[in-house]
Amino acid sequence: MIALLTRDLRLAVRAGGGFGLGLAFFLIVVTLVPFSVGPENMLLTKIAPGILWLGALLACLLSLDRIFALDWEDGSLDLLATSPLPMEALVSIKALAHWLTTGLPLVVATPVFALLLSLPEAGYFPLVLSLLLGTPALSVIGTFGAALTVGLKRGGLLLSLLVLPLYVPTLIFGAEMARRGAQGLDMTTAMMMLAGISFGVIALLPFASASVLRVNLR
Amino acid sequence: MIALLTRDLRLAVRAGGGFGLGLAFFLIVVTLVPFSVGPENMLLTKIAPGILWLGALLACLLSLDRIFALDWEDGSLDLLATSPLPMEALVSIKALAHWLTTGLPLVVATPVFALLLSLPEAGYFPLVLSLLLGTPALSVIGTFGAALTVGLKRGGLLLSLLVLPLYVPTLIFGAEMARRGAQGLDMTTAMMMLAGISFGVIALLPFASASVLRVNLR
Amino acid sequence: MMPELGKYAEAVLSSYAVSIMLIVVLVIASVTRARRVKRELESVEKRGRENAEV
Amino acid sequence: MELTVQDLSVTRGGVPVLEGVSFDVAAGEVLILRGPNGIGKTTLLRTVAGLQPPLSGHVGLEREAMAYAAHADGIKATLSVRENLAFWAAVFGTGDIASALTSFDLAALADRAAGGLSAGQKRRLGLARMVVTGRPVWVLDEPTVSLDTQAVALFAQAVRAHLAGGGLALMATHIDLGLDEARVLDVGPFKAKAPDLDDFDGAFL
Amino acid sequence: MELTVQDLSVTRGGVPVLEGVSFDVAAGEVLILRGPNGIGKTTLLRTVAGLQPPLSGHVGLEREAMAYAAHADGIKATLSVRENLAFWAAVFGTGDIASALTSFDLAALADRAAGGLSAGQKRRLGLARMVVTGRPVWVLDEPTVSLDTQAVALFAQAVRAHLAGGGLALMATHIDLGLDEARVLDVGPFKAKAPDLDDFDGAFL
Amino acid sequence: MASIWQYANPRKFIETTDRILPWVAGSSLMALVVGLVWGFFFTPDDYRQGSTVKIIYLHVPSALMAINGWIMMLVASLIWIVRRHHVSALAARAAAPVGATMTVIALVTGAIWGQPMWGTWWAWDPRLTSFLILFLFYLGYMALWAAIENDDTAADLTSVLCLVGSVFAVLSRYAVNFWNQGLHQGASLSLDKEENVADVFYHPLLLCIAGFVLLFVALVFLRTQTEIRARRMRALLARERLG
Ligand code: HEM
Ligand SMILES: Nc1ncnc2c1ncn2[C@@H]1O[C@H](COP(=O)(O)OP(=O)(O)OP(=O)(O)O)[C@@H](O)[C@H]1O
Ligand SMILES: Nc1ncnc2c1ncn2[C@@H]1O[C@H](COP(=O)(O)OP(=O)(O)OP(=O)(O)O)[C@@H](O)[C@H]1O
Ligand SMILES: [Mg+2]
Ligand SMILES: [Mg+2]
Repeated sequence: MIALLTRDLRLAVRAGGGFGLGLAFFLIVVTLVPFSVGPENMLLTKIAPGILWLGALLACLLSLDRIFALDWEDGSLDLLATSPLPMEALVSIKALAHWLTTGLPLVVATPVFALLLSLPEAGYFPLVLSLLLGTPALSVIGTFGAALTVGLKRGGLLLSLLVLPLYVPTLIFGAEMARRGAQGLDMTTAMMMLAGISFGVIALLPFASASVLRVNLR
Repeated sequence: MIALLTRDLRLAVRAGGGFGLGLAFFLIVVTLVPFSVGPENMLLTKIAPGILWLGALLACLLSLDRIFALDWEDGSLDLLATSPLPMEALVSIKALAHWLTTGLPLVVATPVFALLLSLPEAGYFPLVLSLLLGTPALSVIGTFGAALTVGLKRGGLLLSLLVLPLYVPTLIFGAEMARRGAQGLDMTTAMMMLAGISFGVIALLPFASASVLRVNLR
Repeated sequence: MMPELGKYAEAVLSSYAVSIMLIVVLVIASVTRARRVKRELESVEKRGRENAEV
Repeated sequence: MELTVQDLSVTRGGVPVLEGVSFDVAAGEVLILRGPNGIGKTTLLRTVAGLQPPLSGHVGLEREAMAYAAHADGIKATLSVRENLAFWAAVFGTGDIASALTSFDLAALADRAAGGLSAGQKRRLGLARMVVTGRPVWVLDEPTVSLDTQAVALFAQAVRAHLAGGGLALMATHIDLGLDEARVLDVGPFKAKAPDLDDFDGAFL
Repeated sequence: MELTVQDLSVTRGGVPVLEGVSFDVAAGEVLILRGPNGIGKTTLLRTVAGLQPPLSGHVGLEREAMAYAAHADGIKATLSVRENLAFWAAVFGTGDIASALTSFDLAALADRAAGGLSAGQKRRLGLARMVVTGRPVWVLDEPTVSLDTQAVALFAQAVRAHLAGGGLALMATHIDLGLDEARVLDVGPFKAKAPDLDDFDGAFL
Repeated sequence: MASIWQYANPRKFIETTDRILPWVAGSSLMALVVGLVWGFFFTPDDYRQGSTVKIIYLHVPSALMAINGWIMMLVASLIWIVRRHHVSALAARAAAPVGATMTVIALVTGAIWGQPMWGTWWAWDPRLTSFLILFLFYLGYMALWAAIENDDTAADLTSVLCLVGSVFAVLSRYAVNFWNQGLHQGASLSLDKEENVADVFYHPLLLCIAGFVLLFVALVFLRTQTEIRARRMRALLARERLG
């Protein structure tokens, strides 16, 4: 299990940008927003928490197809499936590796990007906390989607469409929490819901992912 | 030349989503925006032109790596490079195919998406016109980036990073034009600049793309 | 000795600190890399000469 | 340890390609499948290895006993030869990669990135992967493609060592593997017949 | 039409692998390169075909005269066999694909998606692609991998037809191609030697 | 006098720069120390900006070098494309991290300055924005160098990127100007004496600019030497592996 995790992380680093890919995409979204909606600070402040959550979600979404695709193409997945590793462990580790290479860097980098969008000072902590609670859910849900579409030619599109509705609750509560935080409102309900989603998803979804992966590898 | 274009279009259709991929991504961005910035109509109206431009640009950006990657992997590009087709024609056709499968569907679909973000009525025509003028530039610039990074393992990240700053002028003028149009302001300057960028880029950049592609295929 | 910076002391001092730190890091990185590469190249050349003589 | 295949029918793309295939391979034995291009050897091997379900019939060993290798050999171009092997050794809990490296003459290449290997060197790495799995049943599809004569001999030697350790092997090939003791099965006669058109029933086939 | 290679040195990953290679192949001739795995045959063929620049030396024909085929044969899985060939015929302005289809016995498979072909069938399609380019010089890297004996004979026949039409061919292989008239060149003796250390100049090499 | 192109020979380049490097580095250090100390300790506060005006001694020189660094890379890339001198390609490669660091310094000092002056760390002002874009160009340029294994290919591709990027950088500058009027002050170091900053600030500033220029030159010399050696080492190691 640790061998798999270290291999995945190593591959991500070697590929020159496992960590970077999501981050770069995040950067792209954030820098392009002012160019597109205009430079007014007022407006930017207002949409900042939402845009940052959206950027994080898109960055996650885009890196999902790499979770299984490469291993599938070169036959590693077939061999992993017949290895002594239980399938549930396999998908959990894949989700963990995805979070470590995508979600965590996003959480860490968010304050800098928030600066560019002139997020009010009160908004930093709630934003980072909401991302820290929410991105694991994004990775786990995404792994489920990736397991569903593994082996399909051009599964990328399908994957995004399948995962999109599954991401909506996380996004709503996450963005709501960050928004309320930025405006100084009470945010406990949103936070509880977000944490609930994350824990529920982490505890239960790997079983579903493992079973669809088993079907796909038959 | 026509053979190459029809083949590329056919491949895009067969792959189950050449046309769809960009469009789906556009849809995703547009539907997630209200969830993330909140459902206020006023705010949405204000950011609608910008968000639609941003969505179109991201949709373009994401499909760039497919311009050359598949042909490179299976050796087609090597053979095309030694074929009677001049390299400039090759990159131009690739850019055209990219525009036809990504840019054009976006332009056509934009009014529907604009509805979702309650764009004011006056904004439809300027928005569509600006996208029609701007997306060809996005495809051509993107083809340059794709030619630069062809053959690099995981060029995807690098590609986005390289293309991002190159997209800035197009985005600024395009979004500015759409924004001014939606507010009923004068938009001729932005329009002229946008058209100028598009024509300049279409006329000149294929030479740069062809030369870097030649280097990469050496 | 220290000039009176008034209410902007924080801004002025932090910008000096950050800039000088960045410059120093860049210089140190450049110098150490230069030394390391020089040393490595010499050892590679030496090894090559010895091999050539044998 | 014995691999028994009984009355197996296999499909590819929904079309039955071979039917009624039966054979068994005991420990210490190797069976070579032969047949013209497109007859269905690859499909049969994938079915035996448990990578796709059979249309009918029975494979007598669960897939946890098998290691399968085809052209896609699960090698990561950015990892070194050693890292590639060590990963598989760790996953399969065998740990030792030194013997695999030497038996395919990869020691000199151990620290090179796998992406920079020549076709034959890459193939050797793919075969070395079989060794580190420690699985008793090897299922190999055209294992010696791109190998030169010397490497083919190394391969034959590795297979013999595997058999001597109580393993068994099943492989498909068009060329001579230098394994004279191997039994050969021509799959040509098992070619699936066109289905009876009136038999439009449960399985749609 | 003659392919003259003079004193060619080739590099892979910045490392010279072969040096001082010279040979020539006249119209109607075929030259087979042999040598152990990793000696540099693939690199040499790519250099001759103009896909990478030589370190030094000279290739006597421009790359517009050549058609190169290796393992990656530019075949699109989602297009049918016919569409694949027709595309290349259109790009190279030759137009006719019927003869290519028959000479590799692909007519029966013409409307199948290329992705569903077996390894050998796919290889045949890759070779048929050579025919439709209409190029006089074929540069082939391990052309008969995965082919059964019958298909190898088809290949030999196609090469002979190509030679009879004034073409020439250069190929690397480890196995017997059934081309008895071919000249064979062992590239082993051209293995690159270690460099002169004091030659520290413009090109660094 | 031999042609200037003789310095395109790596060995000649290393020999020459070895000789002048200590002088350049030394004078850079002196100019920087004197300029910064003078500016920091012995200039008065500005009547409007208070003590924050002292940031100018870091902000302006680094901003200048960020732009000039890119221009130098552009020239070196052109030389590589036209005359294919390896040293110029490697010099461009060596300059990029220095230029990028300068950009970061300008951005950071600007941001810190902006907080008291404009009440915000960051605003989408044209000058600030175009600097952010410049930083992205630097990042992309360095990433492309790092991603390509073959040195000559990398040199070719990065030079074209540098050319195309320069055109787009200029274009962005105009686009950004059109898009937002901005808060940042205009050029005040013009030759036209009327508009210049007051003399008290002007002289130490000139000294600091000289220090930054010399620092840039020294670092580029040193790093180019390193790139040359690293390249030779890669070539030797590769040959060695052949055995
Ligand atoms: C992140 C923020 C900033 C960036 C990226 C930035 C960038 C630049 C650049 C590119 C120059 C041009 C140098 C030249 O062309 O001569 C410059 C000069 C200057 N900046 Fe900034 N700046 C920033 C913030 C500020 C702030 C907040 C102030 C003060 C209120 C300021 C004051 C100046 C002054 C006084 C000059 C010298 C003008 C001249 O002599 O040309 N800058 N800055
Ligand atoms: N979708 C499909 N519809 C019909 N037939 C198919 C489809 N996909 C594959 N086939 C056929 O199934 C057959 C079995 O292929 P398989 O790869 O098993 O052959 P093989 O014996 O391994 O051949 P080779 O020696 O060339 O590797 C082939 O004739 C192939 O053309
Ligand atoms: N980056 C690199 N550094 C050093 N050597 C390399 C690098 N990349 C490839 N090589 C070596 O270059 C040699 C030439 O490889 P090439 O593919 O040309 O061999 P080949 O003769 O075609 O072998 P095969 O018969 O196995 O296909 C191989 O020994 C390979 O390991
Ligand atoms: Mg097969
Ligand atoms: Mg080879």
